[in-house]
Amino acid sequence: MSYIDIINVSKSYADNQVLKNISLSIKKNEFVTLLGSSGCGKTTLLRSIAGLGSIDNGKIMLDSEDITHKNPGDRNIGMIFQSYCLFPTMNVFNNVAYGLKLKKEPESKIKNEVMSALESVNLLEKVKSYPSQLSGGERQRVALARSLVMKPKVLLLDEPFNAIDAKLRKALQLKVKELHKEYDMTSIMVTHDQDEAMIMSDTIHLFKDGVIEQSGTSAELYLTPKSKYVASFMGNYNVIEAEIFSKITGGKYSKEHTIGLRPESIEIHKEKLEAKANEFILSGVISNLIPQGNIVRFSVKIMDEYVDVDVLVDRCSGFSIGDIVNLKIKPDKILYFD
Amino acid sequence: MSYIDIINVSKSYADNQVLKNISLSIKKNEFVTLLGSSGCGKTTLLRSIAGLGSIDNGKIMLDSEDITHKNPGDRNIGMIFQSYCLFPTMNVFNNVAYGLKLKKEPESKIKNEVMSALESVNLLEKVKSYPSQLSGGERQRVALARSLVMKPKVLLLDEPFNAIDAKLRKALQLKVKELHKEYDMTSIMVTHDQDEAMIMSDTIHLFKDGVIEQSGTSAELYLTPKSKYVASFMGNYNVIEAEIFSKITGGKYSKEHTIGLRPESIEIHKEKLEAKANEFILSGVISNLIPQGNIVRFSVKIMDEYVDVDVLVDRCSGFSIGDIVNLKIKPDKILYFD
Amino acid sequence: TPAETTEGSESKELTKVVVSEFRGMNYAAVHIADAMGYFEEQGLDVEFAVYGDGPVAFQGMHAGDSQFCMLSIEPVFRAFDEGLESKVVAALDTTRLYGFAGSKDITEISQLKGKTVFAGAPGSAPYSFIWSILEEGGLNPAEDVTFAQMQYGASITALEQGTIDASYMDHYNRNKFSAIGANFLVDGADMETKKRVFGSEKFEGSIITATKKFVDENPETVQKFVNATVKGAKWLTSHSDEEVAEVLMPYHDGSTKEDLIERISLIKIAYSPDCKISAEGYEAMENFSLKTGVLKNKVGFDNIIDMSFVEKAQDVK
Amino acid sequence: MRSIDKEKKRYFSVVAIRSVFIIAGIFLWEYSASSGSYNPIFTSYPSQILKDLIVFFTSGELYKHASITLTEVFWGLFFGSAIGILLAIVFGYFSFIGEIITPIISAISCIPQLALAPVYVLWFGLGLTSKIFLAGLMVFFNVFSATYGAIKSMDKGILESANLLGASHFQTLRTVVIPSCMPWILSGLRGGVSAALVGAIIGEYIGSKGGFGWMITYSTSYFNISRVMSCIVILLFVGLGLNKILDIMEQKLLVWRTVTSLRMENLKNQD
Amino acid sequence: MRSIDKEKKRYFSVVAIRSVFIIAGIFLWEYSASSGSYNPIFTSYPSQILKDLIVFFTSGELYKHASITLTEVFWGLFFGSAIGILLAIVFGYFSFIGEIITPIISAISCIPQLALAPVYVLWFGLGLTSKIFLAGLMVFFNVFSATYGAIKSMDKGILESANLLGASHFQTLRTVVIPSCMPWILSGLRGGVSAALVGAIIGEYIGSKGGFGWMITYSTSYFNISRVMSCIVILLFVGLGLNKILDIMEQKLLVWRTVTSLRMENLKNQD
Ligand SMILES: Nc1ncnc2c1ncn2[C@@H]1O[C@H](COP(=O)(O)OP(=O)(O)OP(=O)(O)O)[C@@H](O)[C@H]1O
Ligand SMILES: Nc1ncnc2c1ncn2[C@@H]1O[C@H](COP(=O)(O)OP(=O)(O)OP(=O)(O)O)[C@@H](O)[C@H]1O
Ligand SMILES: [Mg+2]
Ligand SMILES: [Mg+2]
Repeated sequence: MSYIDIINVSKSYADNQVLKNISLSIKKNEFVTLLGSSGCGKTTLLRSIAGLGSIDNGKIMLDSEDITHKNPGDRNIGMIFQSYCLFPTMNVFNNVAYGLKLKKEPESKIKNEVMSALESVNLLEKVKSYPSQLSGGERQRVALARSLVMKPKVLLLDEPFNAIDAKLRKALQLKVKELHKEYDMTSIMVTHDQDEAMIMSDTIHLFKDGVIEQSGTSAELYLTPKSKYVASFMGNYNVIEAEIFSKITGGKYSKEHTIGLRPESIEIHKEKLEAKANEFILSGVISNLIPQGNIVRFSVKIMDEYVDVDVLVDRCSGFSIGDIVNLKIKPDKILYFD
Repeated sequence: MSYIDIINVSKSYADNQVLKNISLSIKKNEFVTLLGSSGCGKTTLLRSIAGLGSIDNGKIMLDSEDITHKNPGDRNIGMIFQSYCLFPTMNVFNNVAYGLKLKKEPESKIKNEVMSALESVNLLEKVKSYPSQLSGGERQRVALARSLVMKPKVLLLDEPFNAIDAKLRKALQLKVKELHKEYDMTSIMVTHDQDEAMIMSDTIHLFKDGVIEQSGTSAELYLTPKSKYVASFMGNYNVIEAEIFSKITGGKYSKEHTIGLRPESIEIHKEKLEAKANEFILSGVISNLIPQGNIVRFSVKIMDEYVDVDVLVDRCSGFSIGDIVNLKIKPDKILYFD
Repeated sequence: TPAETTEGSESKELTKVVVSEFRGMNYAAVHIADAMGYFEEQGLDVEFAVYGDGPVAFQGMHAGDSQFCMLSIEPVFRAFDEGLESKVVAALDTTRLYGFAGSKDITEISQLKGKTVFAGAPGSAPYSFIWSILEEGGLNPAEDVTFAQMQYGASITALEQGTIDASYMDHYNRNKFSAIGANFLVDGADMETKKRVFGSEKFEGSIITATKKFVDENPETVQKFVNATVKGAKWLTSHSDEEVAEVLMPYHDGSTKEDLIERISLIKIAYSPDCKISAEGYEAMENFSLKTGVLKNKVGFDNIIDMSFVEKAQDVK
Repeated sequence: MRSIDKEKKRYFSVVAIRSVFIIAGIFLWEYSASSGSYNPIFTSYPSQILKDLIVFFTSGELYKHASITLTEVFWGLFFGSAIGILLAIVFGYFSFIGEIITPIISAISCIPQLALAPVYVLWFGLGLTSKIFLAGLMVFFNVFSATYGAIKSMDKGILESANLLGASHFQTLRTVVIPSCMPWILSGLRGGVSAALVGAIIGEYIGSKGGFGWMITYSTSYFNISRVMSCIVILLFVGLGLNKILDIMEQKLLVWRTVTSLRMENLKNQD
Repeated sequence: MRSIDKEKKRYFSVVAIRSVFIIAGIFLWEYSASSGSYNPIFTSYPSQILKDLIVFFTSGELYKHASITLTEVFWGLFFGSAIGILLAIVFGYFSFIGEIITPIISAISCIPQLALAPVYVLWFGLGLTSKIFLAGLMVFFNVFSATYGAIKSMDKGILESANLLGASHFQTLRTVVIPSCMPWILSGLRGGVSAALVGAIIGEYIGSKGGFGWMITYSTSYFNISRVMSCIVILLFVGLGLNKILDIMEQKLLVWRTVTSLRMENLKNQD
């Protein structure tokens, strides 16, 4: 049984159709991530679910009820806005306490809940500051606390952590996940951070130009992308045209599909290698080497092509720019796109 | 010879001292990243360099000239604001063209440069839109284009990519790096994305509470953090107190230092292992497994402690939650903190 | 209506009456009647409403704001033409003490050809007066002079500055005008000119009026009001300037006693002792209004003047 | 296309409903006057006003008085808004001076100008100057306070951006400050239009040789209420016309702005 | 601490310099009048005004007239701003109605109220009502347009936030709309203070039983300029006092706001 149903929703701004007949089902207590390039309509969709933007066509159902025309305030939906939208006239405490005060909760309860929310976003020192006196990340955390303290049935998060440093972000991701579980929330998050999407979400919906290109768990999207777009969006896939792959394999590859190769699926060796059945062995020169935290990305030049190969930082000693290396590509690691 | 010198700069907001006697030297044509937790004063420092905020004490030198009291407009500094600060009254084209128009460049040149800047941030379709009609990421890209088109001598970037999807972000990072080199810029970037910092910067300065905790290349900070704080900030170090490490190694560890272990430096095996000299072998149970793009992070429970271990996604088949595993920790991978 | 009489009531409740006026020295008799308690004696509780201008006060009365109105007679004529019927029940002066002052270099009316003069609001009594004076002096007012319109209070400034060359002047402001060296083209007290202009020395222009309807429906109230007024007029004309000034003080907030004495001494010659309008005076007023275009048709004494109350009031002690 | 059509439709229905209101009001007025529920001498009534307007126009008097008043209004608006905007900007730069002087300006704006008639005549005589001064002064109060308020509430960030991009003070003003304060300046100007008209008329009350203010006093004292009303009707139309010009300016200058409605349903439909 | 001291210092120097200006102005006036460079009868001069003020006060007249005018001003301010804010909010909700009616309001604000004297007298009589109506009307124009403008320019985002957090229309109004429009409402009220004073005085010109407007007309007709000036001085002080109250409200209500200066150096020093 799905909890939120988005049925054939369309929306245009003037001539620009942002949502193209989108349909989407979200189960109760699911944590869903919307991924997609900047400007593809993620915020627009979230706002439609919250009831903040009108839609041109379609229906939005929540718990089997048509809420398309229901007032946002009556939906029990919480939203963390991309631009925070804090109340500039209230200090941090009052911003966070706002919703609880409206519910006429007892003073002491409000105080407790607000303070514990502020504690979990690490803002206890700023209770009395006004939004104009906060740093970007602090503002985002206030926005987060303001929504979380309400424990809404449905939580919409529009890039909720992007101004927060990695360390605190981890903690907040956990916190949100925890609340999500504890209060049986159904959450929809927009993020540009693939790691975040993978860590947090049960299902990822990948958008492209106002339609959903692929939905699935993070592993599904990562390991079996349906198209070049998904592949290039999700990982750092090497996407190689058939012709070129054929060329660099010395004609060994003869199909007509464009292929996708995850950089970490390629083995890199200094010694000469023997190709087993269906395996490809390519030899090239390391042209660049970019440390990326726990991995190092080698850019290996094969004829005129560059192929990325990822190696854990601790396994890469001994390789340096200019070295001749051999890459081994196993057949089951190759993805074929039309 | 350093190009930008920040000498003993302090700054307080009321009782809150945000910058505590900071000194920093940046060489010409260097690409520097400021890292630090949210609210630690990164924006404040950038604004001081740009001349936008007064400082209480200290001096800022640019190219051996004291610019502490120089008008921001006379510094030839470009800045991408954390909150974009686009001109709401101008459309995208005019926002980007603003600086060039002030320089009284010829019409056609302005048009060319603006269009090419907009092309590189992928906003050609939005030339006529006003900021209020753009998505968050689109706004950030306009802000980026507006500064880049000016080719300033010094470029300050305050979380310039955080609202942009990973794919486009990569391209923009490259573009910025390219311009940085082409126009001999000196760039200072704030980011919360460690990968971004590592990919782009020559030097990273890590802030903590208004002082610089450690400076160095990304590899230095990543591989040889000076303190627990740096370790926990930079990677996803397992930071384990001496006592506990001693306990889980069965008393084999006897020093008094807290230790740091990068998750990818730990080998994970199903089979029993023999410990060589100084090596530690710990055995535990996989309690969780989080896919993070090209790696999978295992959380291994050893007695009552959890240790993170990273494995490339393609090397982790065969492991699942509940499995008993053996971890091998090589002595040279261990960092000791006071 | 507030004018409802409460005859027979033991506690002798007073009938409330509102009088609208454009406060000036001319209406002193009524103020004295009020100050001396003559209205209360008659069973009236009088309240004054001061308007910025006579015609507006008059309209206020017709709109039901007040029962009586004190102003110059011209607007009453004019309104009669427009269909607003009123009855004039008493007059408070016997003649007009309007004056006309020229600037330093103007000594003759004829010198005003091509000049700018101030004559009060168009259509007002002073305006008609100046108009006639100019005609008298051989000018065609419509073409030979420009009538500037301004606040009365600004006239003396304008005259001194040379913005205007001649100005209407209330007689009681005479000394202020002489202080700036103005020439009196027509002195307020100069009866000769006045006779020529008005056709009579008598010109009972400051009057008390009420709507015809009110007079018809509340003759007793009117009678009481007039009784007190006439008594006030008698007191006024039989006491010294100082005594009068003393009594009038509360009605002239912002004026000192010296100011009042000075003004009273200047205009007391015109105070009417009996509040009557003579046939001769009426003739002069009507003709003058016709001549200056305030009136289009003759009104007729009986249609607008009702002297019966004043007549009866003469014997009241 | 679609949304433009919607816009147009909305606009026309607004105008239509407004017209219906006005026409209904006029008919009610006419009816209640002719049915004799009150004496029409005090307020006149539409058909009579129309007749008088025709006379007013054909006699050429309208032209004469209108040209006087409109000249005053025009210059009053011009000087008042120019000086208002200028001073607001100066005080925006030198906020210290601003803090010193604005209370004085507020206080002065509390003086009923009519009371200063002698002073005005003393300073400016009876010519155009006094009316322009008065109209200008009243426009100034409106435009100054609107502009100064807007500048004080401006977003700092865009000033900083402009400065970093190399804009001089003057360029920042022209390209950033004035455009982004424009909504408030225009609203100040709207107040200014009324102020200019009222100021000019009051100026004419204080002293004049012609103009609608003169005409109104003149007609009032002759109980010629239709003429007073004619003047008021003309002033209304002048006001409407000037406001229309401001509407057009608003449409041209404020394309970048989205207007907020407090109702969620309305907010929703605003893209 | 430090920054509070700085604030205080700044405030005192502002007040000091302003006082110096005013006192210098007064001396100049006194001097030029006593040196005979113009006839002081037209404008009076400070020492004479002071003398008159003392008489005015000791005679008890001041109290009498002040209480009349201030009552009118108070109620005018009250009704004018209440209705102004209310209507602005209503039009904020029903923007369609707003679009229909605002041009009518603008047009009406172009009518010089003085010209409508007969109509007011007809409608409201001579009592307090007509003055309160007039003062209130003029306050209304100011407060309405300021508030309506502010609502139209509000940030949509915070309305949406409030709504999502469960605020009803009324709660949104009270907790979000009014606080965030407060800078503009207060600036409208500042204009309203002047408008109320001027409106009350003009009302008294039309017809009254007392008050400063009455006093001014009366004194003017006897060329008693010192008294006129006394009244103006008192009105100035009343205006200053009311503005001071607004200053205090501003300080209390707008703690959240940072004021922008156009000068970079000033901007810099604003934290
Ligand atoms: N105008 C202000 N008034 C008072 N305090 C301020 C003001 N601006 C910033 N601060 C405080 O100064 C500290 C540093 O702010 P800054 O914006 O430099 O942080 P930051 O490092 O950029 O953080 P973030 O990563 O969240 O953007 C914060 O604690 C913030 O609350
Ligand atoms: N008010 C508006 N008027 C016109 N176009 C708009 C408006 N708001 C958004 N758009 C356009 O709609 C598209 C989708 O916007 P949306 O904000 O949903 O993008 P997004 O997916 O959230 O992007 P981002 O990741 O950059 O935030 C964008 O191309 C944007 O330019
Ligand atoms: Mg978005
Ligand atoms: Mg920051």
